[in-house]
Order: sequence, then structure tokens, then C-alpha cells
Amino acid sequence: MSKLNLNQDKIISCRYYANIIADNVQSFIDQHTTVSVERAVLRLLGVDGVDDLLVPLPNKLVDDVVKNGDISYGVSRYIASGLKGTSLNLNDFLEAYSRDEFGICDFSLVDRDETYNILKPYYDKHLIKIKNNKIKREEYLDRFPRDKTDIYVIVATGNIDEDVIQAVSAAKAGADIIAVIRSTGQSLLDYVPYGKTTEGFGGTFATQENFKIMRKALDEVSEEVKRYIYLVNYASGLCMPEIASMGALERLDVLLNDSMYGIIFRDINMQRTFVDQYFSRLINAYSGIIINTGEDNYLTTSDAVEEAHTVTASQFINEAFAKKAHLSNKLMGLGHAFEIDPEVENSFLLELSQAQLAREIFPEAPLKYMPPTKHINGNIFRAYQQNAMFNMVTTMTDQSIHLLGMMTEAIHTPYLSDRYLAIKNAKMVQKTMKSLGDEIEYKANGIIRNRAIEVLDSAEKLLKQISSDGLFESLAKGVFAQTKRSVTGGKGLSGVFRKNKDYVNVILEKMEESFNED
Amino acid sequence: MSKLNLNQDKIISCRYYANIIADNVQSFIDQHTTVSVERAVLRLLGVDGVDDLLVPLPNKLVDDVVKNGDISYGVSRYIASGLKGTSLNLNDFLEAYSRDEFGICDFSLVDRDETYNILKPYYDKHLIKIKNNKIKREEYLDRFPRDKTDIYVIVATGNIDEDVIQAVSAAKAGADIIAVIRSTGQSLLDYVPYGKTTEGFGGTFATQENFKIMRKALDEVSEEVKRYIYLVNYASGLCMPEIASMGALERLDVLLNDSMYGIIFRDINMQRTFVDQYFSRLINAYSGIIINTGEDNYLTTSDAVEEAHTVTASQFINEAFAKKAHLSNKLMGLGHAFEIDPEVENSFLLELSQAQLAREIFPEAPLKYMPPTKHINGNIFRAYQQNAMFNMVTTMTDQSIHLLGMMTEAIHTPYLSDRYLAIKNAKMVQKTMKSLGDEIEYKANGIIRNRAIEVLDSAEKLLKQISSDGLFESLAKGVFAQTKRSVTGGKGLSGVFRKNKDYVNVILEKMEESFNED
Amino acid sequence: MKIKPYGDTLNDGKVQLSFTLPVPKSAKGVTAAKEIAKDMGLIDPSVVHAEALSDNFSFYIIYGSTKSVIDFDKIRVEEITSKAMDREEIEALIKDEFDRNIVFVGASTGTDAHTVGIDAIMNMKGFAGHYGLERYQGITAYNLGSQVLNEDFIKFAQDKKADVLLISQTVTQKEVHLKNMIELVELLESEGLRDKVILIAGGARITHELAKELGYDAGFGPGSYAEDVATFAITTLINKKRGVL
Amino acid sequence: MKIKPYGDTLNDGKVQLSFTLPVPKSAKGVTAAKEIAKDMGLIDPSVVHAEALSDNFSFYIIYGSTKSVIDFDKIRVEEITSKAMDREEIEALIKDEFDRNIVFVGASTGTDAHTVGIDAIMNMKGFAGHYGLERYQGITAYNLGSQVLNEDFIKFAQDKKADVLLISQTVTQKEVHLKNMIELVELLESEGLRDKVILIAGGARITHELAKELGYDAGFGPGSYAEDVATFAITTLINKKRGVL
Ligand code: B12
Ligand code: B12
Ligand SMILES: Cc1ncc(COP(=O)(O)O)c(C=O)c1O
Ligand SMILES: Cc1ncc(COP(=O)(O)O)c(C=O)c1O
Repeated sequence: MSKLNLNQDKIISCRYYANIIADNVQSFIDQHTTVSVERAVLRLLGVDGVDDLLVPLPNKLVDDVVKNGDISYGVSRYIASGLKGTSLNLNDFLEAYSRDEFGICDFSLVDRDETYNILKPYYDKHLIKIKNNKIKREEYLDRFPRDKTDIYVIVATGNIDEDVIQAVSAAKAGADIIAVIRSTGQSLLDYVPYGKTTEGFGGTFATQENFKIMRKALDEVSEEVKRYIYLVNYASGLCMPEIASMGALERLDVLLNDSMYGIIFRDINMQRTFVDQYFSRLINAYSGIIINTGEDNYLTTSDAVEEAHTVTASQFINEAFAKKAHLSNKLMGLGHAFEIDPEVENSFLLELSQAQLAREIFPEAPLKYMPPTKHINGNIFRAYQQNAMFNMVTTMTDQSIHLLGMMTEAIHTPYLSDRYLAIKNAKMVQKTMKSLGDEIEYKANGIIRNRAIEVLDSAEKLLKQISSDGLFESLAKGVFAQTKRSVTGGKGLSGVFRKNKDYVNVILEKMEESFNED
Repeated sequence: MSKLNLNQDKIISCRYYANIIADNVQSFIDQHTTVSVERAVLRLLGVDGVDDLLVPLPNKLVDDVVKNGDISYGVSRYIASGLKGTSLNLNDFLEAYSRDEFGICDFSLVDRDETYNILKPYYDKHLIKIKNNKIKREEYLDRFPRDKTDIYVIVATGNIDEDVIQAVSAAKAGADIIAVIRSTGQSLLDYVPYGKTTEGFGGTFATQENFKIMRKALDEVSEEVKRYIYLVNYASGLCMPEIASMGALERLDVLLNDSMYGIIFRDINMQRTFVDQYFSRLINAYSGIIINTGEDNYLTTSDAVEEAHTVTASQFINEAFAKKAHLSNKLMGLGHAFEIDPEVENSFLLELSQAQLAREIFPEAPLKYMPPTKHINGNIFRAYQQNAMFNMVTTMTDQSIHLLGMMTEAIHTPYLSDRYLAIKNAKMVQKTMKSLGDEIEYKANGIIRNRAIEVLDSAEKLLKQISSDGLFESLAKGVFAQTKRSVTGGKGLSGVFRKNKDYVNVILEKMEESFNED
Repeated sequence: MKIKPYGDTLNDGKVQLSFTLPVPKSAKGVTAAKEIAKDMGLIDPSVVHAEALSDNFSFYIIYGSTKSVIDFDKIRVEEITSKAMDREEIEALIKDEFDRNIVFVGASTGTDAHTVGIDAIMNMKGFAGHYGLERYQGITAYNLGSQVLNEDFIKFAQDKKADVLLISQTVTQKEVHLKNMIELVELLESEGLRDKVILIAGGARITHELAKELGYDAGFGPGSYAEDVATFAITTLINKKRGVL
Repeated sequence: MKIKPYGDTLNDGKVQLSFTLPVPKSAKGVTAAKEIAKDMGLIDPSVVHAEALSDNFSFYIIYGSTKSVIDFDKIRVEEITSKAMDREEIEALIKDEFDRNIVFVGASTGTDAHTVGIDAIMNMKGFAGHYGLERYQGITAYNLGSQVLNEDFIKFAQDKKADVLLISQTVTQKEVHLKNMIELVELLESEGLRDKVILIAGGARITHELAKELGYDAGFGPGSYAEDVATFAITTLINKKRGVL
């Protein structure tokens, strides 16, 4: 099905450099842990809830270790020591702990083997729960096979109950994937809020309870519409691994999870992000959760014609990191976007070229294709047309995860009717142009094919450069989205720790083990 | 630039049958005249104005001959006789005549030669005026060369002053062609209303004064926008040749002028229509006015998937008739339309196929491509998208006259903003997809190419059948738009007359002569 | 139950509005647009788009929250409540209740040249997979086409002893359909025919409410099929026969 | 001059309206939609489209003629009337009037992470072919990026002895921009700094009117460029220096 007739050697060369880039970072990752990694471990052992001051117990425990112990051993060893020292089961232990009856560092530290022995019932329980979620998803998918393109819409009312109404309506109107956008600012919180929430800004807080509420609603509507509706949330931010663990437990199907988004767009420290993204992706791989990367965002900041190759380069890097985290190709929802200024002559051809390029480089990946946003203005009719054109490229190039554009993009987060009309728009294109992609061929040496070659060439050059400069250094130079970040700048660096040689992470190790078995 | 790889023999065969069809009708045409033909002759000699009862003088004169003389000699001989008998110049003659000082049949009939001698100053004057209009148009076109696709919009307020405002606004927004839609019902009037009008239903009356007012306004805005804005009106109806003559005198650039539209869609008698269309087209050919045919209308009545071949067949017939009237290929604006139900899977491909088919069969013709109308509903956003898809096909297949769809098609004749938004829609497609047509090829044996072959085959079969049944008989069977019309039914038959062997028509003969000279 | 327009939260009252003003695009135009929106009862309207349509006209798109609230329970509508039967049921009903064919005469009347609507209801082939009246056993259907004068229409109906008259009106500009529809009723009344027939109108802008107002028995808008009309007509005829009406 | 919305004839008052109602699609819903339109002052509104969005929501598109009339001459707008100079003119003016560089400090403040707008104004490269302030001779421009707390912003400005403060606000949901913008003014006042700087806001939903209301010197919306802001800032500084303000 190749339409671009790409030089396969170039693609191999890109993968080669991307792998060098990821390798270098991975050795850093393997030597470090973060507060969020440790909190995620606790969550996957069953630690949940908040204390009287509404501090989530995972935070309370990890902060306690940071302050009073040595986090470089890993919280696994501390919690195991506590359980042993108090002879309590986890629940009772946590109750007593949240009443401040003891500190987590009050007990003598057990060793690796004992840690495993003590924690086995807890991690087994949750790893099995995750496996079961995965099986349940697969059962759904067997019963309700999916089309090649999934329609993805967002809900963002700030109120989980209202979100449910909107999500169910969207599913009935034809959406296949519902993402609950997070409240502005959550990604910079170094904890995950707790419980059901009904107030957020431009989005709804990602909490485990909210996940559960939405999952239940979507399971119900899935039965009604005879399509399994995917639930999406956002891992990016200071709590990547925790959100991933919550997603695993509540059967989310997709998580926004980029190896660099937090660095570039949220000014989160790069050391922190790289370590966090690894563990969170490992959890996703284990849970069968599709990740979505955020290359689309580059083009909301930089020019989509000039910087197209940065998207491609970044996709290769995200792929390389994803492989290290054992994600299969089928779970790699690499991101890209339709963001060229419609004032650019033949911009549609350039978009077509870029979308086809991504499709041909990553044939198995469930590519996530983002709609026009930056060049949408308040003219809702014009926006509706731009979205139709975007929908066409999606259909012509068989994108997988098709995030719908809203005619009110420049105005507000979507109204119920905006989302409905967006779905109808996409459906009309999907139906009327169903086989268009199969029917047409691109002229050799034409604009479309030449553009793809040019972008791939530039991506290769950029990857080569990054592989020689190193990724940390390159991010400092502002290679992506023209945004410069320093190795020690940004939020969350204080939550990064070098692992002791006796560091234990029962979840990470169990998961890695399971992959190495396969 | 062939994309469909059509069998050229099929095309030749279609033309062969279409020519037989037109030939047979043409011999009928050559033996007949109509009241409207005769009135048009008068108009081109300079007869204009109305009497006290508001009866247009051309009607008064021709009716007078029908009643009191023998119209089979042609009105040319009567008017010449009157001028001779009264020794008045035409103006004074008409003044006296409209005061009923004498009848047109009160004078002894001059012969052919004398008719020419007497009328020479009058037809010379008007034929020169028409030639000058043609030259003026060509000068404009030299100064302001056109793009390959002209954007065509309608104005239809019913009030010529308001129409001017809308037309000028549209030209400034990017329209290249302005059509003033006629009032509902005018086509069934057996006279042309006189003077400036400000009240009409769903359109503005086509009068010579209204033509003049709009032409002036468009000439002014042409200078301002540095594009020559074409003016369009409708010849179809009971007054085809008269409107054509008015159009010639007032420098219209395009006239809706189909050989069969009046028969099928206005139930005008077919004998009348065929005779009228010939003379009106001859005038257009002489004036350099582009004709637009009405095949698009078939698909507003019949199903666009099933009846696509009737459009193609009719285009061949319209072409054959147009050739007989000396219209060059460059003046043959054959019509077709984007009217497939968007609920049909791959309907976009079928539309693309049909549009490309027309383009390849008639490479030199300024094809008129009509937007979706029948499957537009009150959802203005959906309509805006359908129009965008239509605009794409236009751009991808290089249509010439691009009649824009309105988002309010199902609601009202266009508001100022509807028209503006429609132009922006088309412009965005033209710009962003400029070279898309050049860039893509259609797969051999694919849906698009197979559909074109199928439609062409069916068109050939239909033409063959019509050529053996005869066109009159075929129309009676309802071959087009599933509408059956009888040879002697419909309006206007009483206005058709067999020519006497001494029939004279100074205008028709002069025009034919000029073409035979070339 | 009181209801308001809904954007993304119950009772947020969100509406979208657009219009053109006959003034050049300018900050003053934007303010004028906002004032008009306020005058229409929008709280805190936001002009999200302003664009010059030409030198002297400008276009505005506005979002805002309306003050308007409607008590939904108090809404009363003239609505055809009978559920449509299918063709077979209708045919059986006619067979049971009448010993003759029921005569329908239809046309697009006045200067209206749109036939697709009336054809959709009457022609054999029907519309969107719903057969037309011509195909119904027990129904004799005459479709006179378009641009039929009211006088000619009535004359034909009288000749054929029509039970049901179907008229289609598509062009509504300058209220031409109202004039034409009212004229028909007046003519029927003056001929003493009005009570002898079931009089039904249809068309893209026709509602049951409007038709009733104008003295028709029913009105059918977009999305109606032959079975809707036939169900209404036949059941009404039966009721009439039985003196229920 | 009294003006009304324009469809295709002066004073026809035509407007287009759309909204969702939290009720199933039905004839009753259509009537309710029409009633709301009437309540908003539309004469004879026509519901041209009704569609079910899901089981309990329905969408309506309406056209009608509004009763609202506006006296255009009476409209008063807070508008920046000074015509923008070009970069060279501004640079010359600074050179003539000041013997030092003018310091601009800008940021997207609060939790707002949108930088494209402020970058468009400040960055070297500029926007749509208009260079940003960083490129202006005679201007020292500091762009602090996004999510800058008001406190940090003020501190930085004080350090650099800023003449002009530029703040960008894009997210307006739940009026978060108002809170943030007001807070900045209050902080500046409590520090006694408000009168020492030119305070300018910008963003997609910011108007000059709104900015003035909140105590800013000016507000810039979509389609503004560096030269607009620089012209305003520099001329205001000069006026201030001369005591005109
Ligand atoms: C097709 C069409 C034409 C064709 C008609 C061909 C034909 N054989 O009918 C042609 C090209 C000839 C035409 C001409 C004109 N048209 Co026209 N046309 C349309 C169009 C595109 C579609 C109408 C249609 O066929 N709909 C499909 C049918 C199935 O729907 P329907 O009619 O609503 O019918 C359904 C129901 O309403 C109901 N129904 C209808 N009738 C009846 C009757 C009964 C008894 C019952 C029970 C039910 C019923 O059942 C049907 C099935 O569900 C519309 C725009 C649009 N998209 O709606 C414009 C439109 C109707 N036309 C319009 C106009 C103005 C004209 C012209 C006057 C333009 C001009 N100046 O030249 C002319 C003149 C016609 C005249 N003298 O009446 C306007 C009317 C504006 C208005 N509200 O007044 C429209 C809305 C386009 C526009 N925006 O300008 N037109
Ligand atoms: C790009 C973008 C993003 C990018 C930003 C990247 C970046 N580096 O800035 C990313 C993807 C990160 C993003 C994230 C979010 N976004 Co955002 N985003 C947009 C988008 C698509 C374009 C904005 C833009 O760049 N416009 C181009 C610039 C040049 O225009 P401008 O900002 O108006 O600037 C011009 C003028 O206003 C003026 N100006 C602007 N600032 C200033 C300052 C001064 C001093 C002056 C003089 C002039 C001036 O001059 C500029 C040039 O003319 C808009 C939708 C749209 N099409 O408008 C949504 C939009 C603004 N985002 C929105 C939202 C809700 C978010 C999120 C909260 C979503 C979420 N829950 O995750 C997040 C969180 C961000 C946060 N914490 O603030 C909403 C805001 C809704 C509202 N009205 O409140 C919008 C409208 C989308 C939507 N419909 O939901 N977004
Ligand atoms: C990869 C990725 N993660 C996360 C987000 C959203 O992040 P936040 O919640 O920080 O706004 C985005 C942007 O939409 C994204 O692309
Ligand atoms: C060829 C042709 N003539 C005339 C018309 C309009 O005719 P009338 O003025 O009779 O409505 C049309 C339809 O739009 C047409 O296609």
C-alpha cells in the first residue's frame, strides 16, 4: 500500500539514531527513581485514600521516606518493613499510619527477598486485577470489532457528572473514544487529587474515582451501541506513573503519554520526566493501554511547514523509548497534526503528505491524528470546513485515532452540539470517501511525494544531530517546539533520586520480568 | 491529462448518435418560426417599449401580424412594409403605431430584397452594437485574464437595486460571475416585462433595463477589483430568443440556454422550444455569449446515481444543437451537478468520476458545475461541509464555471453572508488543494474509472435509442428527468408557425451568413 | 419543567447567533452587534468573530447565555399523534371499511414548480424506500404534477370524486404559499366542497400547526412518507363515516 | 442612523440562531425552540432544522427577524485610535525622545500556558511577517514565557525597571482571566507601582474596553502586532513624560 515510495534505508537510519538517543537516556533512567514512581508502586500495592489533611497516602508515605529515610532504597522496602514491623495487613497498617501512630521509617529495613515475600499478596492481587482488565478489554474487542479509524472526542466540563452525560451522548452519536480532559494546572500538581470531583477549569480532575465513574458509564453505553468505547486520560505531568497505575486499575484504554511533552510544554524537569515516562509506559505496556504521544503540540507552537520534520524525528524518539518500555507497535499511538495555515498554497497536499508519511513509517502504530487548532478562528463555518478537510486526510491516509476538530475550537471547550456536529462531519467523510485512499496514487516527483522525502531527510539529519549532542543537550538547545529547557531547570527535579544498589521496586521488576519471560 | 483512460471510440459514437438526433430536429427547426423568434427580430431592429396598456411593442406587432396578417412570411417583411408604407423612420413609426394610428398589416407586403434594403440601417446598427459589445468584452478579458475556474453566485432579492448591492459585494468578496435569478413564473410569460423592476418572487424580472443597470454596476466593480465580472441571466422559457437579443445588446456574458430545459422543467411545448433555442443560440454565438445548459436539473428530480448517464447523453445532444447554432466549443457551458445522496457509500468517488468524465469528454467547454441542492437540509453546518466537498471536486477536476452552493440552500435564497461564506469556502479549497488534481492518478479498474466507463456506456446506449426513436418521441417517453412531455402538449404551441417559402428573417439570415463567411 | 438552552451544563442558556450589519467592520460594529445581542436577552454576549463582507457590510458570530426560559410542560402542539400504519395494514383497513377505492388527487399548486415532494408521496416508486400511494391497493391516486392552478385542481378533483386532496407547496418566499393555500380553501368553500374532502398540505416549510390554522385537516413537513399521509387520511375518513368527527 | 441586522434587504432584521434543548427531539421540542426564539424577540421565527443529539438532547437551527434596532450613532466604543507607526518610525521616535532603552516585560501569567500570543508580540521572529519587540532598536524586551505567577512577574519587572508590562491571557473559562488580571492590578497598586508603568493586556478574548475596565492602560485582541503595542506604549510614555496624561 505504499504510495510515497520512501527510501527504506532512510527509515532504518532514523531508527538507528533514535535508538542511540534513547539508549543514552535509558541508562540514566535505569539508575534513577522519582517520588511519583514510588507513589505509583504504592498505588499498585493497594495504597489509596487521603489523610485528615486530604494528603493522598502515597504522597504522605513517600514524603515520609524522603524526609526521614532513604528513598534510594525504594519505597517497596519501607512498606514491607512497616508491614513486618507492625504485623498488620496493609489496610490496617494504612489506617494506623494515617492516624500518625508511627512513621514509615520507624522499622528496621528488610532486604530484597523479604520485601518480595511480604508484598507478594499485594502486588499479585493488583497485577492480576490489571491482567483481568486487559482480558476484559480483549473480550469486548472480540465482541465488538473496531473499524480501522476510531473517532475520538473530548469532554471537558469540569464536572464528572456532566462529563458522563456528554460522553454517553457522544458515544451514541458515533464516538469510539472519549477523553476526559484534565483541569488546567493538574499536571503541575505533585499529587493526584482524590475522589469524585465536580469542579475544574477547562477540564475535570483526573482521579481514580472519576475514572471509575466514567468507565462504568462507558461500559453501559458500549453494550447499548454495540461498540466498545475507549476511555482516555492524560498521564503527562508530575504524576505520570501514578496516573498510569490508576488507568491500569480502572481499565482506561488510552493514556496520553509522551516521553518529552511535560518537559517542553509544562516545563517539568527532564530528568524527572524521562524516569517517570519509563515506569508509566511499562505499566501501560503491561495493561495493554495504548499510549498517545504529543508531537501535534509542536505545531501549535512552531510553524507546521517549517517544523514538520521535528514531528517525524520526535515520533522516532518516542518509538524508541516505547520499545524500551516493552510497548508493542500496536500500543504506540504516535501523535501528529493537521496544523498548516490554510493560507499556504497547496497546504492540503502538504498535510496529506505528512499524514501518509507517518502512516508508512509506522504501519502498525495506532497513529493519533490531531485536528487543526491554531489556524481556527471564531468563524465557526470556516472551522467546520477546515475540520472536514482534516477528516478527509484522515480517511485518505487511514489514520487510527482520529481526534475530531470542533467548530468552536477558537471559542470554548466543546458544547454538546459542537461535538455532535463534529462526529457527523467525520462520519460523512468516512462514508462518502471510504475508498478514496485506495483509489488514488500520487504522481512520482510531485509535490506530495517530494515533500515526504524532504521531511524524512530533515528528520534523519535532526536525529543524527541529537544522537551526537545527546537528548538532554538538544532539549536545552530547543530542538522541539522552539522551546529551550535546561537539565536542571523546571519543576519536579527535587523528586528525582539516584537508586541505591540495593534499591527495590517490586512492581517494576515484576513487570519487566513478565516481559522478559514472553 | 487524461485520468480515466476513456475509450475514444465510445465518445465518437456518442457524438455520432447525438448528431443524428439533432439533425432530425434541425430540419423541423429550419421550417418553423415562433412568435418569440419574430419578436426577437424586432428587438434587434430596435423595437422596444410598451404601449399604454403596458404591452411590449414587439408583442403588439407580432400579435397583430398573427391576427391580421400571415406571420409565416416573417415579421421582417411586415415591418419593412410598414416603414415603406408610412415613409417614417422606425422610431416615429413605432410611436404612431402604439397610438394605434394604423395596423402593421395595413401595407402592401414588400419582397425579400426590398425588406433587406429598408431594414439595413436598423439591423446594421444593432448588429454592430453587438459586435462592439463582443469587442469590449474581449478587451476586458485581455486586461483581466481569468483563472481556469470562475466562481459563480446568484442574487435573487426580487429588487434590482438590492441585487446590485449584493452583486457588488459578492464581486468584492471574490465572485467572478453574477447571475440574477429570475422571478418565479417569468419563464411562462409570453412576453418580456419592461423597464426597471423592484418586485419579484424568488428572483428579479429579466428586463432590458434591469440588465443595463446590473451591467453598469458590474463594469464599475470590475475596474475596482481588476477582474471582469460576468453577468448571467436566463434565456429558457417562452421568450428564449428575445432574452438572447436583450443579452446581446446589454453585454451579458452568459445565458442559461438549454435545448430542452423548458420542455422538461417548465412544460413548454417542445416544437416551440426547439425552434426558439436555435435562434437564441445563434444570437449567443454571434454575441460571444457563453450558454449554460441545464442537465444538473435532471438530478434534482431523478436519482443522481441511477440517472447519471442521462446527464452525459443530454450533454452530447446539447452540444450537437449548439454546433448547429454555430456556437464554438469555448461557448458551450454544458451543465452537470454534484447531487448524489451523501448517504451513498463512496458517493464522493462517484461525483469525482462524473465530473472528470465531463471534463475529459468536453475538454474545451466551459463546463458549468452545479452544487448539491437536493440533499441539503436545514442543517447549515452540514450544508457548508457538502459544499466544501463539492468545491473539492471542482478543483480536482478543473471545472470552469463553478456555481457555489449555499449553506442555506434548503431555507431561503441567499443572504449576503451566505454568499460571502460560500465564496470563502470555495477560495479555501482552491488555494489549499490547488494542485491536487495534477498530483493524483486514479487506479486502473478502480471505482472511479469503472464508474466513468459504465456511465459513458449507458449514455451511448441511450443516445442510440433516442436516435432511432427520434427526440420528440423520446421526450414523450420521459427519457430525461423521468418527465414525459407530448409533442403537442405544454405551453406555447400556438406561437409556432410553419415558414412560408417566402419567409424572411433578416437577423437570422445575416447572422448565419456571417458564420458561413468565417 | 422549566428548560433553557444547553451548552455543556444544565441551564447555562448558551446560544449561538449570527447576523450581518449594514455597517463597515469596525470596533463600533462589534459593539453594535453586542448591543443587539444584549437586546435579544443575551447575558454577557461574546462576539467571537467579526468579518467584513464588503465595504459596507460586516458579519458577526456571537455566543452568549439567553435569559429565556420555557415551561416545557405548558407547550401545546398541534401534532398528528396517530402512529403510522404500514402499507399492508392500510390496504387491509381500506378493504374492511370501504367497498370502493379511495381517490387521492395531488398537485404542486399555483406557480410552484417543485414536484419532488408530491412525487415522493404519490409516485409508485416513492421515496427513501417508502412506496408511494400509487402502489397502494384500494387507493386510486392522481398526481397532476406542478404549477396547477387552484381552479383546475378543484375541477379535476370534482370530476374524479376525490376523497382526499393533497397539495404541495415549496416556495414560501413573500408568503406566496399562504396566499395560494388560503385561496384553495376559499374556492372549496364557495363551491360547497370543503366538507366533502380531506384536505392535506405538505412541503418543506409546512407544519401541521400551520395547515390547521389555514383550515386544512393536516400538514406534513420534511421526512413524511406515503404511509403517514395514508394513515391520517384513511382513519379520518373512517371517523367521518362513523360520525366521530 | 438606526440599524438592524441585514439578510438580503435593508432592515429585514434577519438573524440565524442555534441552540440545544435538554429534551428529546419532538414536535414539542420544535415548538419550545420557537417559543424561545420568540422570547428573544424574533418575529415569526422558523425552525429550519431539528436534530436529535442523543436520547435527551435536541439541536435547533432557527432563522427569523429580530425586533432589535440599534442607534448606530449613539454607540460609543473604547478604541485605540492612534494609527500604528511602523518599526522604523517607532525606533526613530524612541531615539528622539529618550536617551535610554525602553524596557518591556511580558508573560502569560497565572496558570495560563499559552505562549504563542505573547511570543507573537515579543519574539524576534514576530508573527505573520511583523517582527516582534525583541528586534526593535531602543527596546529591551524580556519575555518570561508562561505560567508566571503575578508576584514573580512584578518582582522581575521591578528588578529590570520595566517601563511597560505586557500580560497575555488566553484561558477565559470560569472567568479565570479576570481574577488573574485584577489580582495583578491590585498587587501593583499595593506596591505603589501602578502609576510607574504602562500596563497592557492581550489575548484572544481581550478587548480594549475590557482592559480599561479592569484598570489597564490598553487591551489588544486577535490580529494585533508588535507595532500596535509599541506605538501605543511609546506614545503614552511620551505623553506621560510631557505631562499630557
Ligand atoms: C429540486 C429543487 C428545484 C427543482 C425542482 C425540480 C422538481 N421536479 O421538483 C428546480 C431546479 C426546477 C427548482 C426550481 C426553483 N426553485 Co427550487 N429547489 C429545489 C431543492 C433543491 C430541493 C427540493 C426537493 O426536491 N426536496 C426533496 C423533497 C423530497 O422534499 P420536500 O419537497 O420537502 O418533500 C417532502 C416533505 O416536505 C413532504 N411533502 C412535500 N409535499 C407534500 C405534499 C403532501 C400532500 C404531503 C402529505 C407531504 C408533502 O413529503 C416529502 C417527502 O418527505 C430546494 C432546496 C432544498 N434542498 O430543499 C430548492 C428550493 C425549494 N427552490 C427554491 C426556489 C426559490 C426555486 C426557484 C423559484 C428559483 C428560481 N427563481 O429559479 C425555481 C422556480 C420554481 C417554481 N416556479 O416554483 C427555494 C425556495 C425558497 C423558499 N423558501 O421560498 C429553495 C429552498 C432553494 C433556495 N434556497 O433558494 N427547484
Ligand atoms: C495552541 C493552543 C494550545 C497550546 C499552547 C502552546 C503554546 N506554546 O502556547 C497547548 C496545546 C499547550 C494548549 C493547551 C491548553 N489549552 Co489551548 N489552545 C491553543 C489554540 C489552538 C491556539 C492559541 C494560539 O496560539 N493562537 C494564536 C495566537 C497568535 O493568537 P492569540 O493568542 O490570540 O494572540 C494574538 C492576540 O490575541 C494578541 N495577544 C495575545 N497575547 C497578547 C499579549 C499582549 C500584551 C498583547 C499586546 C497582545 C496579545 O496578539 C496575538 C497576535 O495577534 C487555541 C484555540 C484557537 N484556535 O484559538 C486553544 C485554546 C486557547 N486552549 C484552550 C484550553 C482550554 C487549553 C487547555 C486548558 C486544555 C486542557 N485542559 O488541557 C490547555 C492548558 C493550557 C493552560 N494551562 O493554560 C481553550 C481556551 C478556552 C477558553 N476560552 O478558556 C482554547 C480556545 C481551545 C478550546 N476551544 O478549548 N493550547
Ligand atoms: C502528550 C500529551 N499529554 C498531555 C496533554 C495535556 O496535558 P495537560 O493536562 O498538562 O494540559 C497533551 C495535550 O493536550 C498531550 O499532547
Ligand atoms: C437551463 C436553465 N434555464 C433556466 C433555469 C431557470 O428557469 P426559470 O427561470 O424558468 O426558473 C434553469 C434552472 O435553474 C436552468 O438550468
